[in-house]
Amino acid sequence: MALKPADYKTEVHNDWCPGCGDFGILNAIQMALAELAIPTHKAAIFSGIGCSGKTPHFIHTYGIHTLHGRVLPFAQGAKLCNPDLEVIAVGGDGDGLGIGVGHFVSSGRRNIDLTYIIYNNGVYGLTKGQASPTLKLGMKTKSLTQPNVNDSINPIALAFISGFTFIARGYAYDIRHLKDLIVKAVRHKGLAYLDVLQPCPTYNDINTREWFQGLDNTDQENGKPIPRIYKLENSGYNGEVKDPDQYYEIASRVFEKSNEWGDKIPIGIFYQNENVASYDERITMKIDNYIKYPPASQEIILDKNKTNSNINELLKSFKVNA
Amino acid sequence: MALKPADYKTEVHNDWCPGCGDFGILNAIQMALAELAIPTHKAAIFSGIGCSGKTPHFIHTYGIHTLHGRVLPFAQGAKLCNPDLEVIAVGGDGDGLGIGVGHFVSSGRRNIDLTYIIYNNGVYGLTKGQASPTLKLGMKTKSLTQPNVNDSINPIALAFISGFTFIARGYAYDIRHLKDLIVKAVRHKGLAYLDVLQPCPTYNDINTREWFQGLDNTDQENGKPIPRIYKLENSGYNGEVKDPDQYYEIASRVFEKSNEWGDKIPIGIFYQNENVASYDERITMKIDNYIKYPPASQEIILDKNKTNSNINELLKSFKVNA
Amino acid sequence: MHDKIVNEITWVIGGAQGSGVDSAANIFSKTCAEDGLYIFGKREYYSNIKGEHSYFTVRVSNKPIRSHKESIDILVSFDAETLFRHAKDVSTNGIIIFNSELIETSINEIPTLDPDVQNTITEYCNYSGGDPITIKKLLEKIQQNSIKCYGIPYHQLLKNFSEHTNNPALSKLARMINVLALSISLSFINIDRQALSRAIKYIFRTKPKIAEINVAAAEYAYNYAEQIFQNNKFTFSKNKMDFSDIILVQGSQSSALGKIVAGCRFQTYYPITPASEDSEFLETNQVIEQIDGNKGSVLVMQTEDEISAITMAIGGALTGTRTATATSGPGFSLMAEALGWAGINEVPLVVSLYQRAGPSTGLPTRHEQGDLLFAINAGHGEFPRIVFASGDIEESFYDTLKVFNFAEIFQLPVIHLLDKAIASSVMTCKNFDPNKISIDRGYLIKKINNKTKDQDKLKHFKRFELQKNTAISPRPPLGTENGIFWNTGDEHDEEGHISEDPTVRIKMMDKRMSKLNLVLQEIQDEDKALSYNENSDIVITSWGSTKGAILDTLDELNKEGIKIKFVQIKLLNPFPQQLLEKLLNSAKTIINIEMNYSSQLAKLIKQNLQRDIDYEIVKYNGRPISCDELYRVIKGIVNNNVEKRRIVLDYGT
Amino acid sequence: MHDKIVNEITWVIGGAQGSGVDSAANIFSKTCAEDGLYIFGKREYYSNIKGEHSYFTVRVSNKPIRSHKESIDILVSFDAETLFRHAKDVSTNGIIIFNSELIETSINEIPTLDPDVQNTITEYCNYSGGDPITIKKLLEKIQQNSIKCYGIPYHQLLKNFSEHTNNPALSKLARMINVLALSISLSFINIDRQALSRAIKYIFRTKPKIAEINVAAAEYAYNYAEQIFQNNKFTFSKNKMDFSDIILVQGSQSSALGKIVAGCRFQTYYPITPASEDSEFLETNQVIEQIDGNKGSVLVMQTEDEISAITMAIGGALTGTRTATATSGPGFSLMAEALGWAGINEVPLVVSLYQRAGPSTGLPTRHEQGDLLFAINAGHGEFPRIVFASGDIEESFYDTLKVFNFAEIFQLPVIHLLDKAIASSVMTCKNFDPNKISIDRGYLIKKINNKTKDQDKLKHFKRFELQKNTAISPRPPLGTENGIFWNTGDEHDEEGHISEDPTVRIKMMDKRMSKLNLVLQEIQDEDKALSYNENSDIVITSWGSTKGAILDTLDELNKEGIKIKFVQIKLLNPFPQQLLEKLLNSAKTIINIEMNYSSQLAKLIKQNLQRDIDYEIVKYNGRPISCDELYRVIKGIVNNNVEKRRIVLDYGT
Ligand SMILES: Cc1ncc(C[n+]2csc(CCOP(=O)(O)OP(=O)(O)O)c2C)c(N)n1
Ligand SMILES: Cc1ncc(C[n+]2csc(CCOP(=O)(O)OP(=O)(O)O)c2C)c(N)n1
Ligand code: SF4
Ligand code: SF4
Ligand SMILES: [Mg+2]
Ligand SMILES: [Mg+2]
Repeated sequence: MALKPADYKTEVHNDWCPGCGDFGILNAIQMALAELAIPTHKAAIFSGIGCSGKTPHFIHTYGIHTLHGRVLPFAQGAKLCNPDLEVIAVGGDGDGLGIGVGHFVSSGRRNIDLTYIIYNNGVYGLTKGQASPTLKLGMKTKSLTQPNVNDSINPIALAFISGFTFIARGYAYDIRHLKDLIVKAVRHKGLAYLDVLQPCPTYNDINTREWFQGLDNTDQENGKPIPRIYKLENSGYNGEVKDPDQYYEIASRVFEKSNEWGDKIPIGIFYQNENVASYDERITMKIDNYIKYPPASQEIILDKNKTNSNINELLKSFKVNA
Repeated sequence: MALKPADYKTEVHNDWCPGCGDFGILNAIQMALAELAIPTHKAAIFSGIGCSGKTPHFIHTYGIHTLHGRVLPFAQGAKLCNPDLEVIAVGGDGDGLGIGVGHFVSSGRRNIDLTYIIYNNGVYGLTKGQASPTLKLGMKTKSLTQPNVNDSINPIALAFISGFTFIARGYAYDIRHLKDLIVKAVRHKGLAYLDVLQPCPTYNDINTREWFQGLDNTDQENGKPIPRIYKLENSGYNGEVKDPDQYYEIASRVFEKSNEWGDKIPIGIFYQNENVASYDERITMKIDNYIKYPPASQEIILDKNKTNSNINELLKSFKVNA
Repeated sequence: MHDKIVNEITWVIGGAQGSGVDSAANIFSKTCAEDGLYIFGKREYYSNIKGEHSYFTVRVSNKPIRSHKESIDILVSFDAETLFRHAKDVSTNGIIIFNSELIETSINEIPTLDPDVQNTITEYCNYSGGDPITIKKLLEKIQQNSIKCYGIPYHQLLKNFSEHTNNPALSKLARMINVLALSISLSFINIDRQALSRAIKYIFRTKPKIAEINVAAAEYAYNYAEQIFQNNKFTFSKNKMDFSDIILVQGSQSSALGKIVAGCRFQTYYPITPASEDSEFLETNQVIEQIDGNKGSVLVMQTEDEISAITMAIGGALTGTRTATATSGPGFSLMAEALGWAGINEVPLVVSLYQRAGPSTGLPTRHEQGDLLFAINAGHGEFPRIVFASGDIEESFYDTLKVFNFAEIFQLPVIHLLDKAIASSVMTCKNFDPNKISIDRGYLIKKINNKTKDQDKLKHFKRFELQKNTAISPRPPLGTENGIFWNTGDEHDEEGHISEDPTVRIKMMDKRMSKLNLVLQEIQDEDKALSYNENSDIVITSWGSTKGAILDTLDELNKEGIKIKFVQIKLLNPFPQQLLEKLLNSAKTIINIEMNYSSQLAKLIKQNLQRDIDYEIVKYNGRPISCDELYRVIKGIVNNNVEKRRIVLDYGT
Repeated sequence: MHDKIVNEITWVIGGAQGSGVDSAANIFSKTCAEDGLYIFGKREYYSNIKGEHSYFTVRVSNKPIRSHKESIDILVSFDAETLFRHAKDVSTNGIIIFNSELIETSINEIPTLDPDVQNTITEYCNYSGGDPITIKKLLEKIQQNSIKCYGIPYHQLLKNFSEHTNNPALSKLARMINVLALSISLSFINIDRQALSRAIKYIFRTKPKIAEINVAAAEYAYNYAEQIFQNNKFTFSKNKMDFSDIILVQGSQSSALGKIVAGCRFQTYYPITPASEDSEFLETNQVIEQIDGNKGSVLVMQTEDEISAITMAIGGALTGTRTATATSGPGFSLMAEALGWAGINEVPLVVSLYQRAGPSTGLPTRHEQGDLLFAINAGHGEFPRIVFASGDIEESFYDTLKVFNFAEIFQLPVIHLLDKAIASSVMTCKNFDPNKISIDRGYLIKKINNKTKDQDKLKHFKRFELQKNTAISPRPPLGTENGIFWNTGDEHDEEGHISEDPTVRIKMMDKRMSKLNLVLQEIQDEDKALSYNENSDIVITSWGSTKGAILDTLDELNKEGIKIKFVQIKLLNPFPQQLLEKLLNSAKTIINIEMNYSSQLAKLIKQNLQRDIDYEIVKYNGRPISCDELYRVIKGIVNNNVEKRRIVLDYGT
């Protein structure tokens, strides 16, 4: 029986604000899960803390709503112990790029096979609209009493420098496109980062849906709004490193594209590179049967609750009279 | 009376291993302080935890040996309260790019006017040689039982993406050159990052002094070693953004150069940009007399230990009968 | 038609988060206070931005009050959920104002009501019909208790108003319904109408246009209600007292105000409920008038996390600046390591810990006093710290001045315990006196005599000098000439250099830890514990924001001739054992009251006094203790009707 | 020439960090153990990589021993610092082996000796000559106490050896001097020479060439010493006992071994002294032989920090894997927040907390038991946890099996307290029996019956089911069919969804916190506390690694006919109040002993038993308690010679 997006819904009341971009992301995740036909019990959605952090409660798979900023290590721990699980980590931009940015960078160095989605809304939603790390310097959203004094982080470039091997950006209100990106990110072997432009109608009155759609930015000739968002795939851009030699060339492209903002904001896949060994391959060099017999599958008990571990050799080495 | 490097020395016994690169860095800092003629009491050296973390105890200025990974926020707190202090933060690569990497990235967003020096030795020295975040994937130093499973971080590129406005690399055994870099970093208005290649003869038997000097890498013709290290300034490289328009052009240069490793390792200034507002300028937009009357200088007491703060207006706004 | 003469009323307004509940309550409070009535207000809300149920309880009285009551005299609502949740708490002769347009709304149409809660309400109504119960059914049941229900067709009223003012756009301004409802509720209270207009203008003082429309709408609704309902009014037996020296303050601002006065010039924070408001108040008021004519400032830094917040604040403190950080449980957990660094380096630092219900994320917007033992023991290893708890809004202002003094006098970190109940309440207080507590900076030295010939001594300033008579060493700010020192998280010698010598270790541990005795010697008894109602062999012990409910309960009991002593402990670490022995000396029965599961203060008393506690009253459902539930239990104990030694309070919505 | 018949000797070797002190001590220990003698060894070192002074004390005895002694029988040195630091502790009739080439070295030539320490030594020598004292002067003084000093020209000896073996390169191998010294010291003990060669081969088993040279050098030096000194030897009254079932284990490996047996398959860590060795042992032995023939493995992750370490371990635990993280104080401080998440989500997790001297960075390589109250209270808010302390190496193996069971049976985090003293000691133990403790995974369910027709039940699996009889709910691993649940740090309902309902809150708090009672009911008394020497009205209470010194002291006192009871508390949270009441029932005098400043266990006893402690013996100079210093104090107490109720031990170098 084919799974439908509805099969991934829960009955939990969703209390996001009306019009919040989070709804689009939620739908896209559910659609992607259905398209990927992942049995509900085989997936685990991990999240941080924030409005975004509530996501797992709305998805009918295993759902782990962790701590502020810690979603990546929680998620990695589960994936490492049970590589058979499909692990998706989600969270806010404050969560992932503020308090959690250390884990963001460090996770890049591992390339564990999971997908991380950041709901990029420029604000700390759940704590009432303080500036998040992606808000540009000098911006003053309606929730701020003063313009933002910090420079913004460039999450695409940061993911790239950190070592993520799949990097893309989606838009919360372009659900189909976002769904496609999630499907690709999940299918990617290695650590995937997905930056999602997520309007927060309650606190961010700058990067609004209208703004992304360019309603303030009309074509002088025909008076039509010029959408700020455009799709990389439609612009001839290709960020896939098929051959390791292409790395530097593509790197500079990624960097350039990641800096586009303002009147032209790219969405789509910035970078993909499957030439980098994923972490399970690296573990396999140390523990050859890791994938076949990972921690979660290991039989630690023999019968009668006796241990299945044989430490005789080790004990022998401690023997006084060996 | 002109200050000499010796004036910045303490009598504390230095217990670094013989031949450790840290000695070179220490000397360079002392020479730079002398050249900059900073009165001993006007400077404060902050450090993290590690072999490198002991540095302040050997320098006769205020010395604050903080916590593992936290040197940057400690240092920033002091600088923000007393902008008149010359603040230099130092620490290990594990300290700054492992446990502390979140502060590294976040500090970049502020551009506070201080200098941060990382002793990059590829290992966790003080805890006996575990892999640090700069050790390359697959490397096996003598202290490791297995090859390193994590990708290395590229500190130059990371500093750049994070927003540091002065980025350079020095070599612990080229003390004069390193001293010059420190002088420039300190003079730079904004947040300066200095990556120092620091051989750890005890645990890192790969990136040794000999290796940096290319003793294993002799010229086929004349049999002389080809040093791996070369100076950017001698190669015609210029990373200074004089005009904001140059930013992207220089950005790609920085990125390219930051990736050089192996047989060609650049030292010198990768990037400098004084067009970015330093944090004190940003504060001044909110608090116009910040520089003249910063937190540490403010007189909080009137006479007789009475408060100097006048909150009458505030209290008035709370009055029931205003 | 005759008025109901009262000494106090409890007024509650509820509605979806974001629908204006708070501003309505603020206007109401301000109006009553302006009319010379005491106020205690309290806000309850979900960890949610829009849509979940929030409500505001305002108790108004002609004598000072410090806590809320459960039973409601006037319930103001404009949505259905508020009725379902609160109608059952309206007392006999109380009134309910509701949206008559919602009369047919049934309980299962409200997604924010948990099924469990729906069942409870249905049961309450004794309703056994098959369909889900409706507002109509609920009110029918309610009215059996002599409660009057006044239905208002809010949208119609708004429409009428917009026609009345010739401004059709207004009819869509649903956001204004809160003012209509509030204004109508005021028409049931005998109070100066002008105060209402002034209050509205005050609340919207930054937006004069909005203020004007709201004033007009309020007038309109008030007149409407007076005409339609011809109701009898709640009339206070006494009001219009002289409130010229009374202020109406919110608990999230009082400690911040204290920080300004105390000379705190650097505060770091990472956003977290309910602590952020402290920092936001400071940031909004960052430029400070100085009495000497200069302009001071408090630099407020939003950091990347709480580890950065505390370490930056410590870095700042080293420059001689008074610094603080404000946080709540999760953030404080992250600060544990750095707290020890401040401890070993004898850095004066204030941490304002606004407790909320834990563990972990817990109930982020709900109240608890669950962090006491953690605050006392946070951080590995042993170092001295002060843990000091304020009992209410007014105390929190003066205590803030004190904790900065303590931090500098004893050169150690001070954890100032506050909580969500204080932060989310609003109260009439005597105007704060900024000069009541003077500033004491302890052994801070900004100039070091360099006239000494002893070059060696000059070169070797001893920041951690081991002295015979005192554990407190001279403390120069970074940047002071002749004062160069070192700090390290490692054990260190007098200059601050690392030392692993076992003898140095003992001396330094003794030096630092002996400060705990010093604190007990130097801090005045009034700052250790406050004692109310002497001469009773029943003694209540408690700490923090339970104070209000306890004092109000004691007032009630006093009226009945029952006298109970109350010891409010403020200094929780080091524990004022001797003083407490004295205060509990004559106690035959000790009743300990706390807003947590495990009676944390009781543990401290047992440990330090080696005596048992007779009754442990606890509450951990996230809702502050009301004075009526406390009254019931204490009365029960007095009457020997309480069997269990552990009593769990559970009132609250 | 006659031999000195002894029951035990204390042998100490010292030298600069990195000069081979440890391997010499390991060879020595192994040699003696091979000869059928019991060993207790203990390592002391600076937070430094090379150059600072480190030393290793090995006590060898013909009966089981568990602690070290201060007074040295044989002091082995090859540098001057070791002499300056330790010579004064050599007992009458003891011997000193030293480098005769350093005889003129004066104390001020040693930069690693603090000026304070230099003064102390100078004073000790009663030396008032103007120049700094030299080794020569020191030894002159020492020899007054009938101590024999044997000077060895190490470099000359090395040179001779290199000529002897025709291998001139060897003469520059200063690193081999440790083996020469060690071997010479063994020539003063009547012991099987062959054991020495075997021990060297064992220690260098991965480097056969080096082993061979060292064996030859050892032989050479041994012969040299026997010829030159013709010394009388320490001869054990009894040795060559049957040690076929005895192992010689280091404390940093025993718990790691236990983890393998317990089925821990995922361990995370961030490097920190003294905890890293636990993880390094696991990593080195990551591939695990299984009895069923498969190859298991333990995946060891070095994370970016301790926050990541604990959260990754929790993530792993959710998959049904037994997981752990190992750390020390500073790292544990950073784990406080996540511990609460594990608590509210009822996740079984083991944290091995290797305590070291705090606060902050403290004395990173020195010993302390300073984290007890922090472990019990770490993390904001209230949640159940077990805090369990092992007393020695052998216990730590079996306790590790137990803590994993506890974690899973009760579904909560367990903090397993270990410390630097255990980690840095080495001991002869009875061979570990991996089958002594069986594995109990509690209510872990790997398969969920889907035969129920009740689709709703299937869709709504209750991970946090509220049951009448038990607080323990079914726990499926992530990935289990029909077991979908949610976790959140927020308060939650039975499925794990966020709930702010006050009633749900109370139920869930009650569910979780009631586990503390369950723990007290279910855990056997032997695992709560061990009691030694019944029937005495003097009772010692303690916890953790002080056990060894206490038991050895009691043995000494027993010999003198003095019987003192000892209660070693292992379960520290929840506190086994009832059992302790029983065990302390008859106590007239309670002596509490701890390696910390503030007698943390004593506080727990006072709090839970509401009874006072008569004597509090503490030590906080970073050096473990020796059995001789403890003996002196206890004897004093028994003889009523001790006035103060707080006794601070301060022995140690
Ligand atoms: C340690 C800690 N500090 C602070 C908080 C308070 N907090 C809750 S949500 C949040 C920020 C949410 O912002 P973001 O991550 O951008 O998520 P959004 O709400 O925008 O989806 C913060 C700071 C917390 N839960 N834990
Ligand atoms: C919170 C915490 N975790 C772990 C440690 C232990 N520790 C001390 S130094 C160090 C690493 C040092 O490596 P690095 O920063 O590279 O400095 P280096 O010694 O190489 O100069 C660690 C992990 C600590 N002090 N604090
Ligand atoms: S506050 Fe913003 S991000 Fe949060 S739910 Fe509302 S609209 Fe969405
Ligand atoms: S361990 Fe390495 S980094 Fe540390 S002092 Fe020795 S050589 Fe230097
Ligand atoms: Mg956000
Ligand atoms: Mg390093």
